[in-house]
Amino acid sequence: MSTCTLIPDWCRISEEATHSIEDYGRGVPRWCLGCGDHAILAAVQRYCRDEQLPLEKTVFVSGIGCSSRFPHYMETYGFHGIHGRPFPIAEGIKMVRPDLNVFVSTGDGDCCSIGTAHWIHAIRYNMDMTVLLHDNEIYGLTKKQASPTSPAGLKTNTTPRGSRLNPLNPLSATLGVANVSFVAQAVDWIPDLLHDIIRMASLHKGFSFIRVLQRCPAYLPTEFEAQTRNPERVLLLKHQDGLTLPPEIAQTYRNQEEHDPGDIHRAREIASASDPIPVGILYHNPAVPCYEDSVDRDRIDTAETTHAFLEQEMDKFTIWPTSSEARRA
Amino acid sequence: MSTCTLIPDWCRISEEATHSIEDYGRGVPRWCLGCGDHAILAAVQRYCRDEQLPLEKTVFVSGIGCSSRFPHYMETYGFHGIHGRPFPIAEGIKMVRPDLNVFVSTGDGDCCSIGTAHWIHAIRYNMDMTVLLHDNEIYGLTKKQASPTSPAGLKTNTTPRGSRLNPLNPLSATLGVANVSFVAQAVDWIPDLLHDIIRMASLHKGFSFIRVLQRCPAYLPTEFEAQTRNPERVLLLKHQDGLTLPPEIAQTYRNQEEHDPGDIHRAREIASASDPIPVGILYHNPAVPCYEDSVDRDRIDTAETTHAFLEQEMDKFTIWPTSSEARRA
Amino acid sequence: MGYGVWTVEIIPAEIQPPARSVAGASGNRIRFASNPVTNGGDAADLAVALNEQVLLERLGELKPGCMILLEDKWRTDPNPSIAAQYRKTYDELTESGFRLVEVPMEAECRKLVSDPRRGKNMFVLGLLCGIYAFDLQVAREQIAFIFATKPQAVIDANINLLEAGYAWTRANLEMRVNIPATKPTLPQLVLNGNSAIGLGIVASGMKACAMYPITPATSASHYLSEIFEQVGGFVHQAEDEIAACCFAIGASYAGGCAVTITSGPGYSLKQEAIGLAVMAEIPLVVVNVQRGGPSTGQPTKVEQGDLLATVFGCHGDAPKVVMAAASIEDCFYSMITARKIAETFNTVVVVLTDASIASAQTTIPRPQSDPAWHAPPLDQNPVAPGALRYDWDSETGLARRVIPGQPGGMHCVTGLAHDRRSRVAYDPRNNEEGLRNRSRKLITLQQTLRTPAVFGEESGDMLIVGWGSTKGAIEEAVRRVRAEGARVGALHLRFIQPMPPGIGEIIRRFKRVLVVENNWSDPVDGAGVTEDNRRFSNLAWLLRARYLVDADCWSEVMGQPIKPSTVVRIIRERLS
Amino acid sequence: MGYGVWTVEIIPAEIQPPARSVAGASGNRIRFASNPVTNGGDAADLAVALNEQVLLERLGELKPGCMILLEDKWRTDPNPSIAAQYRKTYDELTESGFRLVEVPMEAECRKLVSDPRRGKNMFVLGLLCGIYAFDLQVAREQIAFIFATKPQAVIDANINLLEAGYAWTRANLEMRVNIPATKPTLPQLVLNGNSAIGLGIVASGMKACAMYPITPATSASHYLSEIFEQVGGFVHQAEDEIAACCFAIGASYAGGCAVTITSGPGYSLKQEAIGLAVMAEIPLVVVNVQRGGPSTGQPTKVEQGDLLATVFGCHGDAPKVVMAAASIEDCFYSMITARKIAETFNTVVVVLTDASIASAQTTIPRPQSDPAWHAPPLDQNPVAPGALRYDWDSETGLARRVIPGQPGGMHCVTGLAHDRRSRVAYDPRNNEEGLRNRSRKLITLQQTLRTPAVFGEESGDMLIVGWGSTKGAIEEAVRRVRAEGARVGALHLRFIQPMPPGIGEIIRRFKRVLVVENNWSDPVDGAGVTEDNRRFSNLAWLLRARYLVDADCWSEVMGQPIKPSTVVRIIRERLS
Ligand SMILES: Cc1ncc(C[n+]2csc(CCOP(=O)(O)OP(=O)(O)O)c2C)c(N)n1
Ligand SMILES: Cc1ncc(C[n+]2csc(CCOP(=O)(O)OP(=O)(O)O)c2C)c(N)n1
Ligand code: SF4
Ligand code: SF4
Ligand SMILES: [Mg+2]
Ligand SMILES: [Mg+2]
Repeated sequence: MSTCTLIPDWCRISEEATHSIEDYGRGVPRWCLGCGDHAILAAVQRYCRDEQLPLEKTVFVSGIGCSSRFPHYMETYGFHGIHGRPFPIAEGIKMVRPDLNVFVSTGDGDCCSIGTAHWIHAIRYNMDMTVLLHDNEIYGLTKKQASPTSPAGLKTNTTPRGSRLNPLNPLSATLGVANVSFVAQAVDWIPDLLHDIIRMASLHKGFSFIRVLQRCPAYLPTEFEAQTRNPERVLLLKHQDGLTLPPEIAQTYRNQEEHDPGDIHRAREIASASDPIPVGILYHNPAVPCYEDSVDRDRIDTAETTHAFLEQEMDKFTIWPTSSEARRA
Repeated sequence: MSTCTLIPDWCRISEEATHSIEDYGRGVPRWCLGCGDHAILAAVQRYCRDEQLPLEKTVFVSGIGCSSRFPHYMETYGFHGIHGRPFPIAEGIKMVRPDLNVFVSTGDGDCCSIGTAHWIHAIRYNMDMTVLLHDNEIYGLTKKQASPTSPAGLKTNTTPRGSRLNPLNPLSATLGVANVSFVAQAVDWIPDLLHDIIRMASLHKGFSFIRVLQRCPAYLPTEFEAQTRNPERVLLLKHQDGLTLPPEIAQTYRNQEEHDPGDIHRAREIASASDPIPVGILYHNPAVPCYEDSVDRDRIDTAETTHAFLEQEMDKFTIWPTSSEARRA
Repeated sequence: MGYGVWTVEIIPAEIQPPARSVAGASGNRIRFASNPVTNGGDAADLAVALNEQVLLERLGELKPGCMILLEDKWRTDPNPSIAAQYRKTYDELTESGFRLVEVPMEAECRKLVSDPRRGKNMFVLGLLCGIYAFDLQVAREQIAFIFATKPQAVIDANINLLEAGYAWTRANLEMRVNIPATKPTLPQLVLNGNSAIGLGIVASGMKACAMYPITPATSASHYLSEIFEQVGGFVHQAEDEIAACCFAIGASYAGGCAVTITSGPGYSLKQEAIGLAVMAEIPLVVVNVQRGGPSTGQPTKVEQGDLLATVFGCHGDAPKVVMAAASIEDCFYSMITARKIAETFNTVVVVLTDASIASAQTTIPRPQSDPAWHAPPLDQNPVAPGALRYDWDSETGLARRVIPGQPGGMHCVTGLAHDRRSRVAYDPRNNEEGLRNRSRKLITLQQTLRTPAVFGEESGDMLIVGWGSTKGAIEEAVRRVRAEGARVGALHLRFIQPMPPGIGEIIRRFKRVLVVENNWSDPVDGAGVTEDNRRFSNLAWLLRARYLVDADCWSEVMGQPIKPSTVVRIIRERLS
Repeated sequence: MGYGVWTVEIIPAEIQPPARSVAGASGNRIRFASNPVTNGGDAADLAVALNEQVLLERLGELKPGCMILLEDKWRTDPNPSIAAQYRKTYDELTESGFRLVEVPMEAECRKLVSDPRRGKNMFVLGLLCGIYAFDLQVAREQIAFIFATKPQAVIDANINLLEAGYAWTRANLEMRVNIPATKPTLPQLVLNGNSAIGLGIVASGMKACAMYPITPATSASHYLSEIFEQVGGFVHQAEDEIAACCFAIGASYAGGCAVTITSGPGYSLKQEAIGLAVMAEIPLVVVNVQRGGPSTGQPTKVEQGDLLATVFGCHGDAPKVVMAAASIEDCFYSMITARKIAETFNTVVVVLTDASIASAQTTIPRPQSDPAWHAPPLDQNPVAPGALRYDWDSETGLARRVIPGQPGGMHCVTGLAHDRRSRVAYDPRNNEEGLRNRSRKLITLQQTLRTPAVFGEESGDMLIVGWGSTKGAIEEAVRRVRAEGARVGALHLRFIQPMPPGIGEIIRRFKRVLVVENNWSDPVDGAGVTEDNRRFSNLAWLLRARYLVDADCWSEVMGQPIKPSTVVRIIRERLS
């Protein structure tokens, strides 16, 4: 008996399902109680289960930070790299192995501070991967220093008299970069939307950038308090080409905007807003080509073809013992 | 006798003038014949003369590239640094010495490739400096590799079958970053506007970003040919708060738009356009605070005050020989 | 008060290790004595544990048979598996010979306060005051001092807990230890190494610090961020380590002398920019608070693995000064010395410390502040016409410093090969001249260094050579083996590049040389290890190469400070 | 055809040096002989100059009294100062003993073509064919071959110019030099070092190259960009060197073995990422085409200054394999060896070359392509249940490689200290185990290396030790001094970390050891230089430290390949 009609279409559970949510988890996450990273992990694992992503064909890549511990908690392949460099590592993987599902987990320091150059260029490369920016607006792992997304005036260990700068807006910045193809914002405290956004991001072929506003109770315990309490301070973006809101969600969060993800100008305006917090798909352009597709993947290369090519290439540099042969190339 | 009424107000030559244009130059530039960098150098030297910038109070900072040789050709202080890092060097200078006039010359590889992180963060710091992005859409010094701003399909030494990616748009990217305060575009072949834009940029207190489309006859001889030939393919931005067009220019370049530099949304739209090439001030917000101003500059620190402070600070860690003194701190 | 003391915070490496877990142990190691204490010492004589699990990974740090004061509440925990775990561990530890004393900490505290979790530490302090016969009045005064800004009720509650602990000891425990305090005659500072660096930076007169957060270096910048602006200084948190280093270079070029503070991975990233400062002859102080490597390694753990990367890590010939702080006190003074050398020699000075002194606290004699410490004021005097930027002195290799704002001094510094006017010059002569003078500066500095004093025997069977944070432990070990009659001396290097004169002579006075450091070396008896392939420890490479002495090395990578007793053991082994 | 040949392009360091300027000299140095030529040689026997100015900076490269064929058109230049300059220089050079022959190149060419600037080179070729009695027919055929895609008129014009030059020599010059060509029996490749690297990468079976442009490394990537996709490879120009290195690491992790190509400043930037690959045991090939340093230094010039930065440059203990290509042929084969070692040992292999072989061309025997060169196909087989990612073999230190896509092999690699399952583990035991096994891999590799053969005397008065590109010049020098009776041998190192077995033994067979390299060392007789402070050349540090031999060093930083005659001079000096 198929149960397909009973569950929303994003949830492709069927009799063939062989992996449970638990199958995707590994170990006990070492995040603080109440840390938003737990919710992100849960949403990702749920999505993996829904899609039945093969464990061995999926790679989670990260940098360094609390959030970058993510791959350790997935029973897939993982690459916990160095601070700020998850993107180039993920790009190398995807270029060589377009058959793999590639996810990137990165923090606001990892991505928007030390990793800025790679982030901006990853957008431009538009390789097919799903990116979760765990934006807790603080350096968690190193214990409370200002991050580029920290609110102005925030007192941290490196800004004891308050952060001096307005925060960088990762959405606006992303939307300014050539080849941008998918930009969304989610919040850790609305897990269903988080899940839906991850799903849409993963279905998009290209560089799918999701900024997740993530609570860090350890160092910014009150940062999103108002927004978690008051649904009015969240603005849901919906559209037939974007997010369709589950009814319960639509009822709780009345603040909604019909936004066409194809409209980059409006997307940039929305991105600039922080109160209410926009949640949903800001921008989506399925037509942007992927860098990895610029290579001919149809050819079959074997030791023999390589060998033959090498001989042919060497011919070009060869001087043969008799001068008439010199012209063979 | 004052000649002030006879010359445009941007040209503050007066009897007090002590430096001629030649005074600002040093040596013979080692750029190719017809290289756009010559025009940029000329415009900057002219501006320096107009403003009579004191040679010893002015610092030109650069990275590595053809364009980054710039400081060697100015008879001011100069810092020809390492590839991609002119911004942090300039920031360190300005933070310690806000009394200095700081200019940055950088290339499209220097700024938009290896220097991306510093560029994006320099925008956010919004320190008072004038930035010239010599955008020739190619790596000049290393002899013709694709740069992030190279047009798609361009054949270079690293992209022999054509560049695979759409170019990064430095204007759009800059306009996506928090604290952006001044963004303009100039072209090397309209020297008067180039000069005027440099002047407006320098007068702005904050991070003034000028992208100069710069011809590289050595490696991209035809890149801006059409635009240099046909004034219709340039769009001049004018506004009472922006550029006022000299009459000869206004007559030659009939394609004009009244654009309010305070309008960031329209600025972003304009930035996206490449044909016709927008020239002028895209965005200007004089209200963004400068990072260097977050420090109290009024205090006077002497060896004595430092000494006194050190004593006071050590008191906090001190255990005095008798326990009653322990509470002195 | 009046004790020598050394405390080390035990910080879990994970942000949120599971409660009651082995990995979750946080706490404090305290060593104290009548005399000054220079290191964290060996196994503990006494442990206090709020749960039994935290003990498990750290039994090696306890003396056999040592007393353990253990919170007893877990014995009756409602969760039967926790209670069982407790009993099992209790029994095992008792069997292993530890003297376990169950203390009803929670129960006793609950008599006085509603949330005993927030008061237990005071109760424990009372327990310890009872055992060590501390003057309770001093403790009371200190509590009042620490909570001076809090309501009187808070002070009272804490004093009550203290007294309750004291009373409990007196009523229930036999053990008393009397460590006589010596009355200090001079004021002392209680500092950890990172605060000492912060304070030293202020004392040096530097005015700019650029950094990017990284454990265990960051806390130096935290402290500096709090105070620096009060003396006209500034801490810049840059977007990454490369930017931090370049910002500092810019700040130094513009007239200050700036410092950038980092740890291993950040140091690797700065290599290129450090080369620029060397090439352009811009003063720069770099602090590397080493941690466990390679790569991200062990961020919170102790290691001295970056010495060779500091000396040799930059492409091309980039001679820089490399110093290592041998103590917490040294952290303070090395900042003053580093700034002075950086500005005198117009070059890069790297100061190496490590996690073992960065976060350990001790008392040091309060420095006598000296006006000569501070940087000179900004020079904005005109430069004489015709003066050359790099007027390298043929004797010393030193060149003038010219600062923007100085009329007539205009020039363009560059990382390219350049001539004396700082113009790009690729010809062999100019290139050779630049390399020669930059290298010569180290010779000049070397000639001014003093041969370090040998600790212990001036000649004999074995010389132990160390550098950086291990000084206290090595010298303590040497003291102990000498007491057993061994003819051993110790040499400790603060300057590693250049190395002070006279080292070779000292080395040759001993039959054997053993380098002891906290980093990797192939063990001399490891499988397949031969003299042809053995990878030596960092300093051993340098000593062997320079003095052609068959310096053996012993090193460990335990993520912990080297213990005096370990050094004692190694010396005994190698001597026998 | 049938000559040994070595050509070096002379490229001005500036993009646009002024015309007729000293800095503007561009050209070609050609050395040829009956036998194979291994280096650029000494001073020139013959020079051709299109203006007199380009000669000025390079007189040291001309043999005293050598013949200079000089374009004469400047003598009558309409600009009187140019004409005066020409005459003055002409007279001075003649006085200094050079044999100047004025050749009316422009005038002769103008008889045949309208724009003589585009034809002069053919005319000069004709001149040289006349002097060296080359077979004009071969030259004609080669012209036809090179311009095969051009109209016949172009071919004819060029051949006419060639013949005109030939005729001019025959009519006006006495000088004839006959260098007999040996008939080669095997096919030869004409290659420069960077093309050899590109070709070697293809031969190795690597499929990904990530790079960021930097002189003098870039041209290897240029060549690879042109051909790589035809064998399923890909060249990624990354946004910077750090990204390039990480991209290569990702590509290797995912199943290929990738290479990243750079020069000094880029290598410094990659240090941190290289440490990650070492720590996580991911195969990676890094090519560093060295250039003049430090900092931006001399981008187009020759130097071997990055050896110690390669061996020691990364924070923490990051043991990697370091090889150096000793010739252009080596550039090809070292790519194949490097890929194999990287994948066998799951580690980083750095191959050092430098500007002197990167852009010099020579003939090498055409390699016999071997299927064993190529990388094995992607392993996607299931991993046995319970298998550990780092199942370090206790003998060899080697661990399995597991590639994404392999069912059952799922794990998370990390740059943090980790256990055998690749889980984060900070405890001392796991940390020590990882360090030990990563270091042991070098021992394992070392045991498989062959002791390099000594060139020249097997024992005697002096052993010259070199590495990398200097092999040809050093061995030529040794050949010459041996002919004078000196008892000298030469040892050349291709593997520098680990160093092959048997080196110490070789060294001890000689009375003195002199390391010759192209980088900085304080001259032994420099002012203030003592054994206590001398900074040795790169390889000298390593040999001294390992073999405790008082290895002297001689090195230079002229931005030029070391000349055989220079080495001869140094050997003679040190032996006397
Ligand atoms: C090269 C380098 N620099 C600095 C660090 C120290 N470091 C580790 S995580 C981190 C930032 C963490 O902040 P974020 O990326 O926002 O992640 P979070 O912990 O908040 O999830 C830093 C600075 C490092 N490991 N490597
Ligand atoms: C760390 C480092 N990487 C690479 C280089 C080589 N390099 C010098 S200039 C340059 C790019 C030049 O392009 P651009 O910035 O656009 O300047 P242009 O020459 O076009 O003015 C590169 C890659 C270098 N000097 N240092
Ligand atoms: S410190 Fe913050 S981000 Fe890190 S685990 Fe704790 S709550 Fe989460
Ligand atoms: S290569 Fe291009 S950018 Fe460089 S100097 Fe020549 S024309 Fe200008
Ligand atoms: Mg964060
Ligand atoms: Mg460019």
